[in-house]
Amino acid sequence: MMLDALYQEIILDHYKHPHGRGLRDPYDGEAHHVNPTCGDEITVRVPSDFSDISYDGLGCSISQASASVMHELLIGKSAGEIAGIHEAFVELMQGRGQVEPDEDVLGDAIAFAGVSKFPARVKCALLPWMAFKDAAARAGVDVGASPEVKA
Amino acid sequence: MMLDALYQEIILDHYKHPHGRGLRDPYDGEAHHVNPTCGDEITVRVPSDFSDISYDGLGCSISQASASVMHELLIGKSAGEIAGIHEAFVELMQGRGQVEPDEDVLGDAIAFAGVSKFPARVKCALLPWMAFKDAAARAGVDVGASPEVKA
Amino acid sequence: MTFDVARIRADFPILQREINGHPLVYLDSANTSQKPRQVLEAMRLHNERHNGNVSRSVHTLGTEATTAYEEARAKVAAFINAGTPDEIVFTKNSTEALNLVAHSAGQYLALKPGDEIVISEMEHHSNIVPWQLLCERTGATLRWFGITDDGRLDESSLAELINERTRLVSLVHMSNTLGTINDLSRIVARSREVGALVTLDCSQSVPHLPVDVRGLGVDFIAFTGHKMLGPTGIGVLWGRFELLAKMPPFLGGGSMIETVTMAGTTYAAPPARFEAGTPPIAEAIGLGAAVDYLNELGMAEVHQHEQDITAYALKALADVPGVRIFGPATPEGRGGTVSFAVDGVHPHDVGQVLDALGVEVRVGHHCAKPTCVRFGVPAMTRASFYLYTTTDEIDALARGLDQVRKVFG
Amino acid sequence: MTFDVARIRADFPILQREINGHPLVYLDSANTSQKPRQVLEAMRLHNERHNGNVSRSVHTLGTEATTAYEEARAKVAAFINAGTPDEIVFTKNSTEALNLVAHSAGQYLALKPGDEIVISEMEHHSNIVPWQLLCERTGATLRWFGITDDGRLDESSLAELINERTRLVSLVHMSNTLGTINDLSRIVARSREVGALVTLDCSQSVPHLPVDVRGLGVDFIAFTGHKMLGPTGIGVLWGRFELLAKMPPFLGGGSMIETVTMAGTTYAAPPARFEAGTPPIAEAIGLGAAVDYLNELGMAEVHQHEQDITAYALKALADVPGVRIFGPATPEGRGGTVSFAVDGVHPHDVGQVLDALGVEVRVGHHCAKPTCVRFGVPAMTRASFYLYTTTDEIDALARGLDQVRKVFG
Ligand SMILES: Cc1ncc(COP(=O)(O)O)c(C=O)c1O
Ligand SMILES: Cc1ncc(COP(=O)(O)O)c(C=O)c1O
Repeated sequence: MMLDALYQEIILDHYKHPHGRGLRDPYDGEAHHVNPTCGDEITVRVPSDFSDISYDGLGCSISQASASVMHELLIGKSAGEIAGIHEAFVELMQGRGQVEPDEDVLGDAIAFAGVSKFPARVKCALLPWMAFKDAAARAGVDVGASPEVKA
Repeated sequence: MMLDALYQEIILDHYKHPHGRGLRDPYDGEAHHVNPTCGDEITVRVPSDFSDISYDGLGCSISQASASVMHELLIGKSAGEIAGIHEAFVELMQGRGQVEPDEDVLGDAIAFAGVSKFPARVKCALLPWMAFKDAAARAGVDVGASPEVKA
Repeated sequence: MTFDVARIRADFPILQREINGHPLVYLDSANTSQKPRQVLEAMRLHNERHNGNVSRSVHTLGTEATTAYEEARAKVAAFINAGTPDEIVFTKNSTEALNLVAHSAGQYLALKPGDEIVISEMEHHSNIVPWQLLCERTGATLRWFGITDDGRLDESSLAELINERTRLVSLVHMSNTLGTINDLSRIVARSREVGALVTLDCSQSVPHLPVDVRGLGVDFIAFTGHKMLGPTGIGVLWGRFELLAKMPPFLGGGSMIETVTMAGTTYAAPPARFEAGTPPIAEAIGLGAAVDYLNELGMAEVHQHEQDITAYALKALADVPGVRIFGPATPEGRGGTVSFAVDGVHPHDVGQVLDALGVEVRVGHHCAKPTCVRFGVPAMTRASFYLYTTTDEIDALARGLDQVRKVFG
Repeated sequence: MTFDVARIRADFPILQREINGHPLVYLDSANTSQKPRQVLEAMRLHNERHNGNVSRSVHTLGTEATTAYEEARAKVAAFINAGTPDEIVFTKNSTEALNLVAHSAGQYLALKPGDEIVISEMEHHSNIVPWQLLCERTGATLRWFGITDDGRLDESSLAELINERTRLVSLVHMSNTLGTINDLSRIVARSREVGALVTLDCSQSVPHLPVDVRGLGVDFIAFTGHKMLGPTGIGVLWGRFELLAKMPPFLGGGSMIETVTMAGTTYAAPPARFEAGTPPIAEAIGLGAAVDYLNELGMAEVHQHEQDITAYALKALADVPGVRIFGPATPEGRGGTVSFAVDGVHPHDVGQVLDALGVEVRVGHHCAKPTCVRFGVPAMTRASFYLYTTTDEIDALARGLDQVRKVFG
């Protein structure tokens, strides 16, 4: 069944048991993003050293799991490392199933490779990552150029 | 040639040698009408006893000939007679070639029967008649209900 | 005549399609309907044989196109029992029609601070945002009816909400999320009492039930071609002629003028006044063909078929564990649009699993965020029906929902 | 590749038609163009296989429709060398695009009495009336360039006409009556100097010549699908992204929002911000196919073909006694649109006789009354050409004009 490509076990696990969920103090930057087509929302908070990445929101399995995976993957990393991972994830999502993900860089996030074949769901997966980038910028840390995300 | 139905000899005659053209005094009502699609214009003046019907304007052979025929046909008639002729002419024009004109009522205007087969030209033929009706109304004389004329 | 759904379905080429290896089960007609070959054929014929610009040419092609375009207007007028075809303004969609009223009627009424406009929480964004923008432009105040727990307009404060300050009331005839068909007689009567103009958003009603504008007693209605078997790119504003005749234009340009000089312009009578530029000609002709198709079946029959399907669907969904329906739970006073939640599963995920089974439903806020907020959810899953919907398709939906619960169990 | 008109004509079903017993000679492409089967086929395929609403659904049909719609946007963007597809706003026609600029840019600039807007006497009503209405709303003053005797923009008072008070300049790129192609470099430079925004009405240029928005150095351009082999019901506004991003919305409704509450709304980024409601989906896809068709031939080649035809036509018309041409008398700096007068015969009558011979030309004021007034006539007869026009058709026109003189001799 083609759904399996989308709803990988790892994704469903993160969805049912999200890591690091909830908004916490202290933080230096916060961003609230909305997916205008479906109404999903997320708020992400980060201190400038990324010693925590906290978030809360309403959304589908893909956006919620993506936030959980992102939390795990980016927490405590340097801005430079984060920029690399962020870029790799965005590239994977925009690859329409043609990009081979690198597990060393993306960890659990490679499970999202299948999402890139569902144009309508790419935005779901990217929602937390875009909010994170904005939150980081507001905390005064640049984690790379903003890619173009088409609605 | 199908053009013959439209450009009857009578029509071309009235076009080349218009009767009663020019704006004259005295008059009690005046109306200026425009055909918004082609830009044709006509001004009609009448005294309340219809002892004169004077007009001037810019327009194609059909609208100019129609004004000339109208002048001849309606001048000096009573409001009641005019209402009947006016109604017969409008009916003929809107008949899409299906209405048999009555020469006793319409005189030279029966030559316009062919015009009714050309929807784009019906407005041309009616332009002076509509302006006349307005001018008459402004002179205080009702010559019948205003028919619906579609653009 | 019995309503022969199989014969109807044969007219819709897309219904032969497979989606992800399953026969297409199209349950998203409230979003956009499918189009019968009669409509596509009418447009093809126009484009291949009669294409010309309208109202501008004396040549044969232009005359043919103009005649066909005006015939479409007359068909649409008759379909909603308008007084004359001149009451029909072609727009690009419902949204433009509603914006046209907000601009032109708003200007005609010379709205100012202290004036009030009344809408409801049940509206589509297209019947909210134009009024918010109008209030911003004029300083008027926006007020609204709430929704009762069972998804009906809450008229409890009618007398206060519609008062001497109310200038305009704009309400949805049938909700695109809850399926509610609003009985607007009391609100219209009260609006008349205070002298307010009334607009109805009939985007969901005109496609599905007999609508008689003279019977409704309102001033304007808006609807849209693509939801009623017609093409995209065409919508309709109906307005009372005396009112249209008094309103200033909205868009300016070709074909809406009487005469133009650099110093100033005078405007044509309605409907031309409100149709600036080359209109959606082939699209109007397609809409005319859609109206013919609906007339052939009979709108009362179409509505009855959808009532039957809705009754069947409400039962089928009630039988799926964990499904909660938003809006009226019985077919009375509602149309064939059913929104629901599946416990613990986000609508996006519901829609995705159903799509994998060929079942096309809409998920999200359905351009009706305030309605979602009213029911405490960010999004809903919605199945919506039309004249081609079968009980088998409802069964496929129910089976699909079992699968949803399996994947996210 | 040589420009193979016979092969091209085979793509246009309507060109097989007869009119009043004569082969159709369609010389009214500036009014609306004919459509090749490739365009009609793309739309048919969409409607029969992929129809769904855009940007709203996760289901397969909705995703396919959205992808096709956005691909069309990307094609249009590339066609005019836009920076990104997000600079392309789909409207219903040129007229809506120009009204959009008048409303949204007008509001963004917060126009007030003392501010000036500059247009020209050569404009189509669609590039006059929106600015007149904007001036009425804001108290700004409308000013305009005149036309020289040989039909070119009169730039003699450029420095005075465009001054520190000028906020907006909107000019036609190619005149729909005179055929003049305006070289706008001096006017654009002067507008930049004084900080005015520049809009070009490219309704007649984008269909007929290579247009590069970055090369033009302007802020907005408008054009329309039905004049460039595409369907009715679709137009385009191109705008510089930074500018679009700062402008308030025009129409309000579904799909142009970020979030909506009853108390207030925030708006999506461009282009969505300016596309309220269900857009003309199939029509955008048809326009994309039209762009493919034009690209296949090459716009430089299309333009060259029309230059050749125009040169031929100018000569042929000069040979008909009593014919007077309005606008440039040679093909330099003009496109394939030729307006003329026949001595002593009203354009309506010219057009009627030509139509009897199957020759379809437009007569009237061509939605450019001020241009007609400038040349002292209430109406003109216009022959306009496109990639499918042949020299035989020009000969048929010339023969037709002889017949006109016979009937009205
Ligand atoms: C120069 C020009 N501008 C604007 C328009 C308006 O285009 P549309 O009627 O498609 O809005 C036209 C054609 O009608 C035109 O020729
Ligand atoms: C109730 C209602 N109003 C307005 C609209 C807007 O229609 P359109 O998008 O065709 O403008 C819709 C559908 O999208 C609707 O369901």
